[in-house]
Amino acid sequence: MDFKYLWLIPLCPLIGVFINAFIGHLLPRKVSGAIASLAVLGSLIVSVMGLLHLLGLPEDQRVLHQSLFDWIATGAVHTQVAFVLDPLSAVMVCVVSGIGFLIHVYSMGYMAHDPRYPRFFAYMNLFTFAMLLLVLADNFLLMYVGWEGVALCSYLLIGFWFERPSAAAAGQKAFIVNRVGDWCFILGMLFIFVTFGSLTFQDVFAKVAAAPLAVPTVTMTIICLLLFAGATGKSAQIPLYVWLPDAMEGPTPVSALIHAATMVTAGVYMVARCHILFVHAPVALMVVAGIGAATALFAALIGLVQNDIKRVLAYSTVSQLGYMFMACGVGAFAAGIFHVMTHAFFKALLFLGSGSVIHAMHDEQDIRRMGGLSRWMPVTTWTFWIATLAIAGIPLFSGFISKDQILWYAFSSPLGGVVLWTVGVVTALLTAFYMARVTYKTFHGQPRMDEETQRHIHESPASMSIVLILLAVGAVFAGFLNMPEALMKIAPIGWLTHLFGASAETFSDFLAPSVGTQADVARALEMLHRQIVPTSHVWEMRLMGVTVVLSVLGIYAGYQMYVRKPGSAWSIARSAPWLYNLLLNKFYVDEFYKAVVVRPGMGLAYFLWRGIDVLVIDAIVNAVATIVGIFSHLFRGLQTGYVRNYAAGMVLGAIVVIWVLTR
Amino acid sequence: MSNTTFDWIASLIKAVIIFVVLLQLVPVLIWLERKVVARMQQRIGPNRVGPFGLLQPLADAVKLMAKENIIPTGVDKLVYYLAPVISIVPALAAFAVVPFGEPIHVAGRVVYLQVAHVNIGILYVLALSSLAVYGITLAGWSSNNKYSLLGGLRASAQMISYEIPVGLTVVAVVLLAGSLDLLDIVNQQVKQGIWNIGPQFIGFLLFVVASNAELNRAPFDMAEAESELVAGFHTEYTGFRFAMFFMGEYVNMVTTSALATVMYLGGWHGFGPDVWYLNLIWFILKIFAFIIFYMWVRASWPRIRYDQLMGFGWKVMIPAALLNLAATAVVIVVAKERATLWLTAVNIALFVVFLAVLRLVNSRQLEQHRQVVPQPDAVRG
Amino acid sequence: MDIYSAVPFSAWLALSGLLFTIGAIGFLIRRDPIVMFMCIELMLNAGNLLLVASARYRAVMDGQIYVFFVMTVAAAEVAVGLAIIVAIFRQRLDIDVDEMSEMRG
Amino acid sequence: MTWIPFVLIAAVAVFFALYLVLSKNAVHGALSLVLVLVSLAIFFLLLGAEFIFIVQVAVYAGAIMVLFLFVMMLLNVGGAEGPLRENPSWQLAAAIVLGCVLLFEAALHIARAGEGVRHFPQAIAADFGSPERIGQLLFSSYLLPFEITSLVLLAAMIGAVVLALRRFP
Repeated sequence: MDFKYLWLIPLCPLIGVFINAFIGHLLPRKVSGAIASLAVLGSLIVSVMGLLHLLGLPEDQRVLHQSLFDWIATGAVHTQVAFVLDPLSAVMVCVVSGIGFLIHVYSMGYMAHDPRYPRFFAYMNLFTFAMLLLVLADNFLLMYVGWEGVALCSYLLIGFWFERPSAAAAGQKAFIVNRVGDWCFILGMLFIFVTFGSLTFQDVFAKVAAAPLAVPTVTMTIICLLLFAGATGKSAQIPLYVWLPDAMEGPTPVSALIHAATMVTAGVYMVARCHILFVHAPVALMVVAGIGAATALFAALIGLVQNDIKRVLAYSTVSQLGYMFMACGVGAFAAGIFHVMTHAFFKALLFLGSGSVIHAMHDEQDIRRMGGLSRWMPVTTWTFWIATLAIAGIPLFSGFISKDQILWYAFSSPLGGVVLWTVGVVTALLTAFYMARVTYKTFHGQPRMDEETQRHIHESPASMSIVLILLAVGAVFAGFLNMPEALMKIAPIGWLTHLFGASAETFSDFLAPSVGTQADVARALEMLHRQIVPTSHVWEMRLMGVTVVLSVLGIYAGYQMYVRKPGSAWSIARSAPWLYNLLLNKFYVDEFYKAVVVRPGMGLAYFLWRGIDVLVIDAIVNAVATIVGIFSHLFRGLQTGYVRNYAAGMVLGAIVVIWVLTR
Repeated sequence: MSNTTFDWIASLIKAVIIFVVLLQLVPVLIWLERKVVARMQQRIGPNRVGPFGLLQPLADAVKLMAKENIIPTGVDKLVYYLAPVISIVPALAAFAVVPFGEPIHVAGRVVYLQVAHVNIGILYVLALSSLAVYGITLAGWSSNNKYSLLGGLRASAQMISYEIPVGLTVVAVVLLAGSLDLLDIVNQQVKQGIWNIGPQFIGFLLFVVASNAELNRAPFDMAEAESELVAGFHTEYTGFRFAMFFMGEYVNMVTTSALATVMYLGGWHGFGPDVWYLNLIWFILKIFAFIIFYMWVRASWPRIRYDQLMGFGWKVMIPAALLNLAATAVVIVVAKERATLWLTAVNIALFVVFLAVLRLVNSRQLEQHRQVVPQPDAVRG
Repeated sequence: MDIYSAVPFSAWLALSGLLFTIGAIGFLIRRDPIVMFMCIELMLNAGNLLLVASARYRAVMDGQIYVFFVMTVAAAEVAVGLAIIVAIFRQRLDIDVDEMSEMRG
Repeated sequence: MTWIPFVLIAAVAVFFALYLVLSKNAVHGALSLVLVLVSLAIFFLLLGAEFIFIVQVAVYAGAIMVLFLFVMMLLNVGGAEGPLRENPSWQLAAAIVLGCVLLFEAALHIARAGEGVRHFPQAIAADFGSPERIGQLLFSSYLLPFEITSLVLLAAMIGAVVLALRRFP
């Protein structure tokens, strides 16, 4: 009855890495790409088998555990390389390997002319491997290996075209910013170890669940804040989001992989994984929710005015991740993970669609020089529209359902409130608007590119289009897995949902054993003497209505401003130039960081180099060398070159040793 | 009479018998060799002294005894005197553990038909045979003669090299028997129903070749190659000392043959009733078969070159013996009770393949040779 | 042979020590590297004797295993050492250790 | 009376050990070393180490010492020249003094060890020192050292081959 193949899930891509890294250059291009895709397909198949196996088990036994070998066993630390597959990680591995597989297939077309083709696929596989390791790990330490692994791979892939200085710089930026978060994560991990004496999820969570009040709330809050700080680095939240927009320097499939399947979801996953810790630290939860909401709004605002198609998408990712953290922050972990999943579909679709556009436009990324592409690229246009509608929250698209759940919990949860909800709704409006802007400017209106480019625009090859269509299907229908109860009362929706074999909140129920339910959160909060305010479904419907209206409004506004009256946006910007410039320059955050963090850091480094390193450390080393030199010059005389002198010395030594030993 | 005393006396008697018999065998073997080789070369051989020249060895012995003992100048006297003795002693001593019959019962006591029943007898033989080289090497060195020195040098290198395949083939036999006791090795062959020459056929061939080299006999008699080294290590020896080298060589031959008989030919077992005197006859017959085989080889093979000898030893014999050992071990582990059967089949199959390959290679070489031979007309023209 | 009751363990120890010392002195006073090598072999054998005697004395066979290893190492050492001597001889046609002091510091 | 064999063989061993050290002739030295080895081998047999006895004879006397002789003959050294020539007398003296101190220390230690540890136990297992027991120990407790030994031998083999193959100018 046991499912013994968990180890295959990370192993498949790892094998792909080795093949492509060591003999990839000997293989034909198609083969090396196919190997990489097949490797990920392999882990997808095993993941789905694992998921089905889980579904076949009774609800309270849905945990598969597999230890491979002892990894570190020293004194107090006893860590195994062990994998765990529970509903949470099952969903994550399926998303990672599924979306990852589609992106690999897409890449085979997209990267077809790149000279470093096998290397690219080796990196992609390594990326997938690290993410799967992170998700499957059964302890913090192994998770940290995957955590660092994705950081490394993001560095390698963002800087894949390292001939371009901007790409190399972006790779370094991603890596360094991530290091800040990782450092906090390590600290959190150490705190956990000191507090609970173990790094295994099972042990730690069991201890918390058994005696929630045994650990002081302050300690718990510190741990959770440190962990969350790690998550902000990985998942691009304020204040560490700055690397993600720059990460657009990498090839587009990489962006898709980072934004949809791997890397940025790691933070959300980690917070959901540690939900037991978080619900016992309400302050930390509030911080999570606050940061999430702030990031959502902040990034959406910046996204309004960006002109690079991928940059807009990048800020939308940051904003959507803010939603997810908001969900986690109000205790709705299942809703957060659900948004991870739906987001994976439509964000992958958006990126691959934009990649398709960029491919067709010969690496042109500025939407000001696009327009009217729908006449040449119907598939891309339609799929891109589907994704836009999904992310904007048009009813019954997957994004609508997951986002509305988040908003509903933000409003109704004991931790939430009107403020969070308002921020979320405003963000939804902004999202709808900027996505409409991008879509209209790219695919509709007058073509604004030059003649030469225009002649070469073409629909993408089949391998790319098919992937787009598959993702579009997911973007439309994924929502039915977790239809809110309120909507189930509307007959056609309920009927459709049942057609998909799901019922109300299927997904949340499935996840409940791993991430808990609202009731669990409420119970935990009660224990900490918090007031619980009861809520009702009537309000849920009303709020939903507000959101829908705002979303439609946003899209309509985009239509008006960019299709009907193309000049109006410019005039609005002119009317408040300071605001426009503020947004266009991303609130000057990069400049702020440069002044506050980078400059002093450089100064300190310069001091350490000139002051400490050269004057102190090098001097010590040189002094040691000189002293050794003097002594060796003295003792050189002992080396006479006569064997028998040495022998005599040995006998003398033996005499002394025997004398000492037998004294 | 206590048990210990009885054993001591029995051992003493057996030792004396063996000593006398072995030494008396030497003239017989000399005569036999001369006769056999002569017949093979279509000569008559010794025929003047006594009937069929039977007394020829005796006459030779008298001649050697009566000869003046010449001691060349500059020899290292001590070593020079000792070397012949050293060459004969290990050969005699090694025979001490060779069994030539089932233990018999005398006056209610068990008497082993070997001088000493040692339960690691085969190792003892190996150890002593490794000492045999001293006699030749030291004789070569002490003679103060460059040819002798070269002979001794060659002998030491050759015997160290060929010791290894001998040891490895012996180990394969030991694996089959599961014992180091020579008695056990014989009995195991009877028990498994087929003599070790079957399951260890390749090993047997290797042993025969390698022991021939150990014996310093043609075609491996590099230490006394008269066409290159006058008479090699014994150039400077005359008279009785020279005779001792001779005796050493022949006694060694008997010991090696006896060992081969014990290891591969089922020792004293044969057809007919299982009584000790018949067994003894079987044993002697087998030994003589071996000895005549060695003589046959000597008569029909030309001496090979020294580098060929060493190359053959290191590049063919040792790898082959190692493979034989490894294969034997694997088959024993895998096939367990059926190991003998499998080993026999594998050995015969391998041997057939080997012969086929040899034939192929030979015919190809002949072909090339034919093409190279110039036409008579062309030479004349 | 009932040698154990007559000869005490200390006699074996003394013999071993004596042989070792002879080997050590030999190594110190001879200049022919081959003889020096043989003196090393003598010292190793003295050690072996001690090991075997101790094994018998404690009725534990581990000492004999050590002897086995010592012999293996000795064989390896002789192979390499003699090869070095031959190599040196080929180059210098003389093997007096006191002439070989190029490694002087 | 049973100590007579011990004393005799020990005397042989010590005598030939001294002969090795003092003889002017390297080949004589080698021969005397062989005798020392053989007498030690007999000691091994007396001490219940029959396998070690065989190995001592076969490997030490039969292979290692033959190798020594081979090299001596190959290089044609060890003839008549006296190796003790030109030895500075202080070196000789120092060597002897060092040796004597070493011996004195050993003797002191043996003397101080006392009466309690002196005699051998009478009873030992019947298969003490047999090849079977050696094999069992080698391939169980001492498997790792055994494998490492094989590496040492391999390294020595390669080293010897390399040294022998090198062509000197």
